[in-house]
Amino acid sequence: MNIMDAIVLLRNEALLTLLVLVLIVAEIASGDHKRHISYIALTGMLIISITSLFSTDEGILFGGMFLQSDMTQLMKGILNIGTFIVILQSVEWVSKDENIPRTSEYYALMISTLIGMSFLISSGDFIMFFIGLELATLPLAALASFEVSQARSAEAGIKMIMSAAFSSGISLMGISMLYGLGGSIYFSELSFNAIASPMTILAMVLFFTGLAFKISLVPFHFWTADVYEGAPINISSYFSVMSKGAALFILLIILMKVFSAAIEIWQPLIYIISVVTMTVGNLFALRQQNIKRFLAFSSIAQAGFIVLGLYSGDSAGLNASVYFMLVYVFSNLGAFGVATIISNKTGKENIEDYNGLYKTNPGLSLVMLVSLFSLAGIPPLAGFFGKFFLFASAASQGSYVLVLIATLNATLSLYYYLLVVKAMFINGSDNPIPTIGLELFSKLALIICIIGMVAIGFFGQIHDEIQEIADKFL
Amino acid sequence: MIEGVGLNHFLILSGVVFFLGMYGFLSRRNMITLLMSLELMLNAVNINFVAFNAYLNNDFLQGHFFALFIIGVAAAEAALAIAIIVLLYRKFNSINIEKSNTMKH
Amino acid sequence: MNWSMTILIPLLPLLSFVVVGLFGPRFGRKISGLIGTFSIVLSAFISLITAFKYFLSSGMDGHYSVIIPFNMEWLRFSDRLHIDMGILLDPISVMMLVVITLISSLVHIYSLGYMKGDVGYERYFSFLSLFTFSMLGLVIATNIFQMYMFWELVGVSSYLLIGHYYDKPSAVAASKKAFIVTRFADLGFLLGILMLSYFTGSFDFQTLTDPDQAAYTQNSGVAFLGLSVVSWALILVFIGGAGKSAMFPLHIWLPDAMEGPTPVSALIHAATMVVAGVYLVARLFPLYLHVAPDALQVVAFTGALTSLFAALIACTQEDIKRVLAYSTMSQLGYMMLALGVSSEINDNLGFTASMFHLFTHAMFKALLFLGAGAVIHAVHSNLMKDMGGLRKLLPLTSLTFLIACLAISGIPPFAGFFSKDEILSAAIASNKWYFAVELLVAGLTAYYMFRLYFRIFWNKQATFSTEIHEAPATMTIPLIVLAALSMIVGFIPFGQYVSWDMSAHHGHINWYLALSSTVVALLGILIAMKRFKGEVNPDATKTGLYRVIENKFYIDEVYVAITRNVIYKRISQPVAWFDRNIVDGAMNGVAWITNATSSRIKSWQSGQLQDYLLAFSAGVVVLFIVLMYLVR
Amino acid sequence: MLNILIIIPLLTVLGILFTVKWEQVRWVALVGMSLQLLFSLFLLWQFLAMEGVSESGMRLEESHLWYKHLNITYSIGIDGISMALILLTSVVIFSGILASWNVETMTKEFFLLLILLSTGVFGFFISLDLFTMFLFYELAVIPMYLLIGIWGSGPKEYAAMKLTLMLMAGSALLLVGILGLYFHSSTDGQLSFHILDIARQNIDSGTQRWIFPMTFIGFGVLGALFPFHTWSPDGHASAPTAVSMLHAGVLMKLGGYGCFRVAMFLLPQAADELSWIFIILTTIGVIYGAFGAVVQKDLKYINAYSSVSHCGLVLFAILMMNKTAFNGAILQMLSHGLMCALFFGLIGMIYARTGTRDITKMGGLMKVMPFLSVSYVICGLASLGLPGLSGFVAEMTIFVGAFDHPDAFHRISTVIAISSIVVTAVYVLQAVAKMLLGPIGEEKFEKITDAKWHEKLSSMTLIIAILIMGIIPLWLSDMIYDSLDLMMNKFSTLSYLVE
Amino acid sequence: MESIFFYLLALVILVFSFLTISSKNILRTAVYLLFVLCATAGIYFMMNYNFLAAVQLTVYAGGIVVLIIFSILLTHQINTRLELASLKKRLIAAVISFISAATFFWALSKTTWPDTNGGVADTSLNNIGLQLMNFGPNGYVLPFEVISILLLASMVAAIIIAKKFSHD
Repeated sequence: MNIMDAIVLLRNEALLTLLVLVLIVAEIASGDHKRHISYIALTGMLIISITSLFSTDEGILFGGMFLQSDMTQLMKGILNIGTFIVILQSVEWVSKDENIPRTSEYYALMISTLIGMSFLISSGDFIMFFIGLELATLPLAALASFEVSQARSAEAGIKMIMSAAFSSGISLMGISMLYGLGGSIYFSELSFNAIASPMTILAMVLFFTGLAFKISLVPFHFWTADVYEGAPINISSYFSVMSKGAALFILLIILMKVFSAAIEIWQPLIYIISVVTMTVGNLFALRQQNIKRFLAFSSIAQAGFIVLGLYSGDSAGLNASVYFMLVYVFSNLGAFGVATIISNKTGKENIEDYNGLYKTNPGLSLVMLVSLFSLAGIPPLAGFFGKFFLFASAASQGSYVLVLIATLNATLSLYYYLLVVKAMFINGSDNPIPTIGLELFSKLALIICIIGMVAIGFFGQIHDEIQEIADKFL
Repeated sequence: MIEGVGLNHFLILSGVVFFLGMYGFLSRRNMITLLMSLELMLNAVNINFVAFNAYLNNDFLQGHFFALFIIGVAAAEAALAIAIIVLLYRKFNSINIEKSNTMKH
Repeated sequence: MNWSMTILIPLLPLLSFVVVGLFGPRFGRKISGLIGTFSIVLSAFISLITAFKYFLSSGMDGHYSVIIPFNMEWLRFSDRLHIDMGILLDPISVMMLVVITLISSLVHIYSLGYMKGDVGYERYFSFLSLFTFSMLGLVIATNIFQMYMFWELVGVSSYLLIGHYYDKPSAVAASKKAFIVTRFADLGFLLGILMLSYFTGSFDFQTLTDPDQAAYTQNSGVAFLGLSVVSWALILVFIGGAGKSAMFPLHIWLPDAMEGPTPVSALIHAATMVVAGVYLVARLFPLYLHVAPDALQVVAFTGALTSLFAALIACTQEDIKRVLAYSTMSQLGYMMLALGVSSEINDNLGFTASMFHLFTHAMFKALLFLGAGAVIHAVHSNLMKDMGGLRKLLPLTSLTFLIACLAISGIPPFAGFFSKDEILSAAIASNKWYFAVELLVAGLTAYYMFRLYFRIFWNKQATFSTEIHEAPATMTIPLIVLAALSMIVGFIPFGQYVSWDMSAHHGHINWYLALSSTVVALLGILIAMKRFKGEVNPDATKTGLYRVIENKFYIDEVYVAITRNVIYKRISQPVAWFDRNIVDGAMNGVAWITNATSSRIKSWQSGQLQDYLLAFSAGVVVLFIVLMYLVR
Repeated sequence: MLNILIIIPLLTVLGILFTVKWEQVRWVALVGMSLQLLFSLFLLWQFLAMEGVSESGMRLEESHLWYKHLNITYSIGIDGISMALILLTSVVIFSGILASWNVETMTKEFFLLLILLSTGVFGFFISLDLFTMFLFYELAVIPMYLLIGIWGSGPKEYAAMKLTLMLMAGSALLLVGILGLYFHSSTDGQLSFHILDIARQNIDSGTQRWIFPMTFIGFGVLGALFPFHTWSPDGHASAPTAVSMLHAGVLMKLGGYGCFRVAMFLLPQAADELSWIFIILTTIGVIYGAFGAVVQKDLKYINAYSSVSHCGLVLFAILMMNKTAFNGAILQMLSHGLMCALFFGLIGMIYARTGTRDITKMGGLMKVMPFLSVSYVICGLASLGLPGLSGFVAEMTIFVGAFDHPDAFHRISTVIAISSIVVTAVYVLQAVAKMLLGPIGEEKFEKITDAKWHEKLSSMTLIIAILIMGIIPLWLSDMIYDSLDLMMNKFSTLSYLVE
Repeated sequence: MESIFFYLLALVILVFSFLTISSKNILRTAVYLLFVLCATAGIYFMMNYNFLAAVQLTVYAGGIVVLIIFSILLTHQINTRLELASLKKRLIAAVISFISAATFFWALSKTTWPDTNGGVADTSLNNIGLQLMNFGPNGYVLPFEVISILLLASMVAAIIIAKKFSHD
């Protein structure tokens, strides 16, 4: 293979790695002007995001360890855009006095996880899968405990890394069994002579937990809320979208492509997990006081919806999941963006503190409103379309009971989203959050999110395009 | 491949070690011992990979390399975990895992 | 012949209603009153012309035909069922047109004086016009649904007029009661209509009253409780009529309705609206007669019972308008009875008699009410104990009142004599008991009317706070006109014009009956004169039975008990409670359970990392086991 | 052309967004909605002028492919039924704007949400595609939460939440039903969300049997189907005037219309088999709502329960499954929409003056505010079915239609439903008597002034509509009646159904 | 002969594993873990995976365990006797671990492993080195590179966490 072609196929990973290196160098070069590092990170991510919009050739590199196609490129693109937004939202926080000395580390770590995700998505064998997963996880634990002055940040870090380590241990056990049963670490060479044998099922379940942990599917989700609460809020938002998204994408690829023959095993698995996840996530979310915990549980419930797309196991389901993820990036980052700004400016993170927010900060409240409604799946926001396609893909398998449970859960989720809306718009407060002047980047991030949420649904072409990619992919 | 020793013997060994490690991880209080339990689990997995490689897929060294990379990752993991444990120790003055439960419900 | 003029008869009052209703306050009192009066007088004029034309020209050959000068589709239900709006002229409707417009004009004129100084003057006239319009629409209805519509409109205008003094709680309560009771009865009417139309596929009177059509012959078998479906339908329709015509036990609203202004009582609750029930039965009479004679039995029995019952109560009441109200009920009972006993045996004399009595009764009862109005206008009280010896102060009123009393008592040659005589002869031909009852009622009628008369105009002179003087001309002229009418209308050969088969019949007076009824009436008058001409102590004669009757047999109390205790306390309140606590409770319960579950499982998120991982491990095992179970 | 129905409100929303002064906001809203009303009238004129019905039964059809893969289209079109409801909506929103002339807190947001809501309603009525229909349905429901929550009164948060959640739970069922329909819309070839496409397909009865309850209950929740009506009393009681008007007047019609267009039209066989369950429920609802209203003291509760009763009648009529009853159902929607809007509008105006909605605390208001009182009485009379007003036309059509079923079950339920009109009279007159008549309740009431111009205009618009419908119903009834052929054709395939 | 040696090592691994999770002295725990790791390396040697065994010894035994011991010192745990968790917790952990293990072994007992052995892979250092640098099939240059990023990131991460900042 031509080296240039290889680089083009690897462009995302290569550029990201380059960006990390530039950031580290910049750390040395910047001296006192640390804020410039933020601009570098921003520019870099913007460029990478734009490059990821272009379609790519199908390609297999490194003897099958790296697979690239339009689908993986699309997934990476979604993650890139999400990361770009997160970085936009982070600038303000990173520029705080206590964080600014570690600016480049912050971005370097974040982008290195993105590299991990990128390799994870493109992985063609279990080794790359494992290393990608770890690379996508481990630096995040450090980022979770980034606020070294905060005890709960450290606690978040330890919970994150311990859970992650445990889960990767369990998952590795499963992988080792799959290796034994399938005879290869390459996805393309795996072959099972008895798919429904107990060991295959056990191995699959064990393997599945590693990703379920990342996606925060019940009952592997418990770390989520604590870590989201303790971690710096930008990291929480990164967790809730990127980390989740990457794991979801690779799960989609593996289940639908690699284990497509084993659908009889994982279809019921997805059924159970999806129902349990959305129900438990919702039940927990409706009593949360802290906005980060609240969004954590909400994202767990959302994860329950997302895996509905897996259920059908066909390209429509893949499309639905990816499409929803795209929408979810904007919706969740919109909500987190508002929470970030408020937390950064006032340090307030409780839903109670949001009382009367609309009076003082109408703009922020509206963004929050739109984001929450999009998450809840209210038309004409993009979240509605996303959910609809997920439900439709599940219904295409005739599992209307599953869809019914999901739609009822969507109603339940509306309840707690409305609680926040109520706090902002209806409740009065003696001590409301003062009017906040928005910084350019934060504002920009919110605007991107709003545009995403409002516009995506109206353009059916996006969905159709993804469908074509998905058809080609499977 | 060892003469006279079946694949299942390896698997039983690794299984026992894995679940002992799991028990340790779930029941001990000191974070460092937790970490050690984790190493037990990873070690057990390594044994698995090696055994499968040797007994079933001896054409290539896939299991062998997998184990190698697991060791590498385990090292990184351990290093990071220890850094966080040290940080935590500074905050809580304890490395009892049960003490770090300020965030719940 | 061109009958298109008739469309103006209902339209003029409608116009007056709209104009006065919308612009009344702008126009001022005087003009509003005049517009209302003028339009109805004009309408009366057209009605009279129509009547002359109809009876004199159309019925030359002794048979009257049905004329429909105007009919237009108003609402289509299905391909066969549709409501039309139209005008149907036949003897009874033309007769009714005359009665209504005539009485209404007189009442309008009377009201010009009576209501002078009232706050709601314009409102009053607009509603009066509305009522007249509705009543006219009712009688000229070409189909039963049109009749039902105007029936309802009549009910609502009655409601509005009874509640004219709306700041008086008793008036408000009375209007409400009137509406609801008649509404309840209308439910029967509506169901009856639906049943009839279901079988016949039409609302049209002409189709409906054709007893030979297949629908009736097919459904004449016993369906429910020994009666055929059509009988039931007709009984239901009759319930509607009974409600409007204040038949026992749906009569309770009528006495209370006297809370309205007296001219309203005269027009609506004596002369026109209350006879709508009778008119309804008369309208469907061929059907009753041929298809459901058993329903006709019900009509007769109800009529007889009501006439007796009301007459008894009328003897005990102290409020003059209430006496008149019960008297109206009693007379309506007469009419119903007459319809009920009408049969082939005596050439359906009952039908003619009923209509005749309706006609004469309208005259003298309106007169009575208007007279009573004049008295009340002078005395500012409704109660007999505040009156007495008024014959000198109100000579004209006294005289006209006397004429009316004589008319209603059936003393020849006043109008009531003739019609009542026909009813009695119809009754005796059918059932002796009915005759006996009616004879008794005739006596009672004479008794209570003269009790009224003597206590108002004779008796001892009461003391009055203000000066008593005769009413203004606008009020006395109608009195005089009506008195004159009460004297002469009896001589109209009614049978020639109005009969069940629309052909002319020659009635003749049964002199034995006439004699007996006159004697009974005179007897009643004598007793009344003896007891009430001089001073009376009203408390002296009250025995137990008297009290029961005075309290109207406690029917009102029974109703109150039913509505308050059963409908309100046993149905509505439990329903409301059920809704709040069970249905709503269930919905809130779902929310509560969700919340409770949420707080129950809150402890899962214990903050202990190892607990999380325990759940993690347990989850793996459980998932594996479940999958093993599901996959294999 | 139908797009204009959506474009006008959206432009109005934009206009409001860029308006600065709150006094101007309401004018922008009023102008927008006046245009909408005029356009609806123009549309009506066009509609009536159009000769003959196209093959599909719809007119002014338009269709744009939206999501190719799922074959989701943006398809719009109207028949007589939607035309009637569009008229209703534009009348009600017009008078709703006028009725909320005095909203001073967050005026901009109020009108914005209100008009957004109406956009959803218009969109719903013209949609021929289940997906867009559902989209507009939710769009119409959600602004309700904020409208009640922010501008409401009493336990508004609770009421708003209950209302939203119950309606959304309904739409959860509905969504499943819609997906079920979609995946059975074709046995081979392209699946479709288009109503007319689905209607061409004979879905097997086993499938119909589970989709029918889903869609019927889903829409029925909004149509106040017993026992899922409990959002209605609290919701209406707490909502601000214009919202109550719009909600009771228009939004509840979405439920009835949906039941009609989706549940009955697309699933005739199941409708026939399962209608007995829902007939029982709706019959209970009709009589139950009426009795529930009798004991209420709060005006809004009275009308909320009365809505349960009247809307129950709509669903009841729909379930009777013959042309007359269908016609009656649509007429009842219109009638109830108009008078309920008027009721709530008047209640709002009265409440603004008296400061109470408890009828036992009022009295004699007829003296101090004759205009409002007379309007209230007219509305009450319309509600109890007085001829010449809209209620009569609708109710009678329903009763005549319902009576067309000869079997005892339908008969008995019809008789029970009919008897509700007596109870209606009771509570209407009771309220009128206690509130408007009698001596003046409190001294402070004597200083009350009568309606302002905007209130008068608001009420008069509705009263005139009620009168037009009550006095000359034939054109309306015929317009609806002729559009029912499409529906009846679908039913005629069921040989055992009576026409 | 080899099998006896294997069982011996296996016994060592099992015993010291058990001691690792049950010992109350943290330093001893670390030492027991070291034994386990070394014994595992012994097994690798026996299987002719010499490079892996060496890495096991250097990275695992030499690196990680030392790191752990350092951390014990850093957190002043050297003399503390480890307190046991509550009986309930240990019991639940034991039950769940036991059930997990039981399921695992049950599944294991039901399994026949597919034998795809063809030849014998070359485990010489030379070959391993070649494979590690190879980017064809069964070449591991990509994971090798990526793990370097991982290690770099971990290093950066560990530094920013553990480093004391001036204002801390």
